[in-house]
Amino acid sequence: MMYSEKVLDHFTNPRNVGELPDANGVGEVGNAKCGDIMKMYLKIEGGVITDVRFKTFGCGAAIATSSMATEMVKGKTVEEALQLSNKAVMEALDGLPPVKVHCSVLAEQAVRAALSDYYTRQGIDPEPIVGKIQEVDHDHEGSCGI
Amino acid sequence: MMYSEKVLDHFTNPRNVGELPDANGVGEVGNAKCGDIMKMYLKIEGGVITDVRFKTFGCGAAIATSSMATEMVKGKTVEEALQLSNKAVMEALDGLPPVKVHCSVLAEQAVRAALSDYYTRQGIDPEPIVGKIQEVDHDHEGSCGI
Amino acid sequence: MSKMIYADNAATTQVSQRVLQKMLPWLGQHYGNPSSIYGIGREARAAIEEARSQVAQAIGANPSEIFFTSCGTEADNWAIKGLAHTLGPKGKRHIITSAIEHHAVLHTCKALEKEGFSVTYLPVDRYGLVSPGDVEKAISRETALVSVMFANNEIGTIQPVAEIGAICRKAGVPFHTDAVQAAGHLPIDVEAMNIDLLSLSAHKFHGPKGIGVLYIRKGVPFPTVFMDGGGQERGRRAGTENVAGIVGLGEALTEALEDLPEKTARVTAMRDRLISELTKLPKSHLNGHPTRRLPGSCNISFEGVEGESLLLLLDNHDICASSGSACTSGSLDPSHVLLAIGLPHEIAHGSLRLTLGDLNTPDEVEEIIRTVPQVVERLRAMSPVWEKIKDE
Amino acid sequence: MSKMIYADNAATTQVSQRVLQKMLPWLGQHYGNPSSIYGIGREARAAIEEARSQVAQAIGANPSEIFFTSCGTEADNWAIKGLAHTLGPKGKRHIITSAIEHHAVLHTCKALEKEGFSVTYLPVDRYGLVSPGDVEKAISRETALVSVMFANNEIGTIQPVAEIGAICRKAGVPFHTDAVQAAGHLPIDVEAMNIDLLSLSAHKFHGPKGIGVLYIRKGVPFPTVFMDGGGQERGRRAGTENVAGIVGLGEALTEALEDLPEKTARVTAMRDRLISELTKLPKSHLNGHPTRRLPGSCNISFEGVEGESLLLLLDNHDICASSGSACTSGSLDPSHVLLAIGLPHEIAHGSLRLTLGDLNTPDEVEEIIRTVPQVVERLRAMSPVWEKIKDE
Ligand SMILES: Cc1ncc(COP(=O)(O)O)c(C=O)c1O
Ligand SMILES: Cc1ncc(COP(=O)(O)O)c(C=O)c1O
Repeated sequence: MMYSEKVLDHFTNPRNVGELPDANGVGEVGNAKCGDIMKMYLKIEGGVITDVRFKTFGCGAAIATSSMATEMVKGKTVEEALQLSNKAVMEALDGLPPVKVHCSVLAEQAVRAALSDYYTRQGIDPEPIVGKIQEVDHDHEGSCGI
Repeated sequence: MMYSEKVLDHFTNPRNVGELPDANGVGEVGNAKCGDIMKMYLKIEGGVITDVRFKTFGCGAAIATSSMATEMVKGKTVEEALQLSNKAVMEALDGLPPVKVHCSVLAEQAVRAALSDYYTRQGIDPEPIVGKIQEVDHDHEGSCGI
Repeated sequence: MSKMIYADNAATTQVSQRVLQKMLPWLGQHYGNPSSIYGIGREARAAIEEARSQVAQAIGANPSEIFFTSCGTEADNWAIKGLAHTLGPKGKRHIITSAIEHHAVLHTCKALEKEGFSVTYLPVDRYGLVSPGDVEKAISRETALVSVMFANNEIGTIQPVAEIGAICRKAGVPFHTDAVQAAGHLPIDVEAMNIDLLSLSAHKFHGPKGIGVLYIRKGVPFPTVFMDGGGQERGRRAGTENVAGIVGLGEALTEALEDLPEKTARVTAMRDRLISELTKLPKSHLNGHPTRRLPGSCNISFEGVEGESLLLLLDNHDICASSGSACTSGSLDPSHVLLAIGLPHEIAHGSLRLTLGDLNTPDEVEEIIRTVPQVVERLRAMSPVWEKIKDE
Repeated sequence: MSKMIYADNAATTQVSQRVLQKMLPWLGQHYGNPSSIYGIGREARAAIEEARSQVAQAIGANPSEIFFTSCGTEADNWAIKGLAHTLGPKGKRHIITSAIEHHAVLHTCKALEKEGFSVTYLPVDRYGLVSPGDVEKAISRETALVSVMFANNEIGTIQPVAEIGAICRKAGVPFHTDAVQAAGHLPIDVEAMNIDLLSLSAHKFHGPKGIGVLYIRKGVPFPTVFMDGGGQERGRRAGTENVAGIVGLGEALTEALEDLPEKTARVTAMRDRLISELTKLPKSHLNGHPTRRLPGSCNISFEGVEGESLLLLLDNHDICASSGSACTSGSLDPSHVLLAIGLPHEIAHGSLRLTLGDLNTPDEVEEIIRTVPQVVERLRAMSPVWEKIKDE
């Protein structure tokens, strides 16, 4: 199992790490049992993501994909951010080992969860726009497969 | 599988190798299929083995045990020669690898076969004295176990 | 690389200079096949027999009871599959092992389950100890063998091997122990401990990778041949012998046992300092038994952080360590050992294994003690899990 | 030892300087476990993957189809037992092989017979050739695999592998070939030759002892795991990798194939001179095929002498050779290969195998040509068998 230089860089120097007190979209996905939880904070002004932060409990790939995802949505419109795919995150990181692909899925889901929260706060039902998000589950008993 | 120095010496410089035109006891044992044939020539005068020669087709141990057996019976009385055991040959050679023990049996048998021939030539039935000898068999189909 | 701190001696160790020097001729001019009759063949055969004697002496066995294999894994496979196949046809289709064995044992048992054998996986207590009483209770008339490891690779816990051996002996059941982590680090006496079969592997005690041993006590039912072929190892294990590896194994085991008490004292002191300092961090816990553990073995869980990221940051500080997080292995479940001693998944994911050896220095230990807290704090600062539990 | 003439390259070969140099770092500072996440672990992983690519390229395979094993014997065991166990439960309980395989194949087949598999041992002609037509006829709906060696270790005969491969492909039966004697000495292309599984071993081509490869074509039924345990070799072959050995194997195979046509021409010329001179002795016969044979392989029977004593006398002249006499191996029956090509026992006992390599020189060959007749004559002079047959 080998990480690309990009993954190691984003792991070692994660961008946009921390919390955002004035965030208006916050999402958390993953599962501590599985060893990965990502929490994403978005500040959205006029339909544009003006600031973003994340906190992640997880492996190197989990941290790197979170970091990369924040970079990829910052400054983007909400609609653009909704297009963010795990594949795009992976490509931006020059790939991930096969066993780590689920981390990129988690990063995509974290962004969608935060956007979902944003819509909810706006009084808009997020599901038709964002789709169903698998919420974070700190005590779930199911499997860790994503 | 490792040979002792003594075995290697008797193999490399076999004593009493050859034929004995005036032998009065000649025996051949073994089996070409099994890879070992020993032929022993004894010259017996006044009940004493005054000269001895051998010819052997066989492995290093077969040649060394033949050579050692000739040394051990030379100058001995017929009765003493009859006491020669494969164990004594083996000990005189500082031992043999387990898979080669049969060669020492063959050497013992070769001496007995020659003595048997000697008795026969004297008009004496050898069997009560020498016991039964497994004669050489160039085409036998049986197993090679001794 | 000079300042690298290697604290993963349970994963593998560096080949010692003395061992390497002894191996080199067998990778050079002395290349004969040990089955060959001529000089360089006989030499190689003699070198193998010398190594066999070294191993025999190290564990109190007879040279004729020592069989070289390609690794610890092969020794485990041979012992367990071999005995199962020898005794299975006689109605003995039950195997007893523990829940915290190495995969070389566990996956071998799983493979035998597919063949119809039944396997009892004995539980362990929170320190990772198997109860000899449990072994006794599990033995039935169908039991073909008991296999309990000597010491655990992840948490370092040393099993009551002699007690288990005595129980098996009384019951007439062959007792195998995977001593891959113990050999070269703990005294082993197959007689006193009633061990019938024992696996070990050179690379865990400054020998080369890719060479191991299975000890098989004379008189126990002989495991069916695992590696069929030529007549090497007295017809029991085929394949041209890895002469250099065998020579290296013998020398490494001999060297490891020289001054063992002194080395053990030194390594244990370093380990204990590591444990006492690192468990001062909030919400950190030692895994394994506090005293009945391998001299160099330290395994600590830090709540709120995940193991792989811990290792990667330590690697950035040139510290080599390991973890019970399954992330490293690609599976998503954490170590079966940590789960078996009762750790919840989320805590098991945050475990750090530091295993010291006789080449480590107190300075290195201090450096680890300075670095680990920094790294843990850094990860906790970005952990949404820590955020929730830190004040609990 | 400087004047020693090594003419037993089929038994094993000397590790080349280039190979040894490439191995040494992995026995030194670069000792990381390839499964470890940190620097020296990743380095070791990368070195293994480089070697895997070297092997793949050498035989026209994909790196993902290459699995490292501990020797040729393990590769043979895994291929044959593994496929039998994968396909046996599906009703395929028949194996086809030849009468002249190495024991690593034959004894593996015998072990499977005990498990209830049926095995066809195809006969060979007087040159040691398997007939592709015989393979075709032997294949039935129950056939799990065909295993026919690429080239024979005793008599050097090269089998019609591509023809047999084509027949197996057409019949949909996996085709395994033991290429332990061929790899590094003959061009191999698993695509063109329709080979599905292939075994090789480093020590036959100037690599180290104790490391081999099993090639397994993508898409053929995967042999069940032989070595159960950790996740090494993508979960297919457990055990901490013999990194130095693997690196050595990769480099040795690459080196062996460099300038292969030139080396082959040189070695073949020496072999042919050896054959033509030594068969001038009365009552001597070449064993194996006159031309379809391994470049360095010469096997001659001398009537009236026994092989082991021939070898010992040659050893006294510092010539290393081998024989088909079973005396060396401790069994009393001569080589199954020599019997299979129709030699009577007594002649089979008197065979001499001289196998040349690219390190041999024409001068050495001349020395052999001078020495062998002396030695044969000396033994014949004391042979009661020769006494009888010399004038026939
Ligand atoms: C044809 C053949 N197959 C298999 C083997 C076994 O290889 P290894 O000794 O590496 O196990 C050999 C040589 O010993 C061989 O010549
Ligand atoms: C307890 C235990 N058993 C078995 C093994 C397997 O040994 P090897 O890697 O030599 O096959 C290991 C280490 O990898 C181990 O720690």
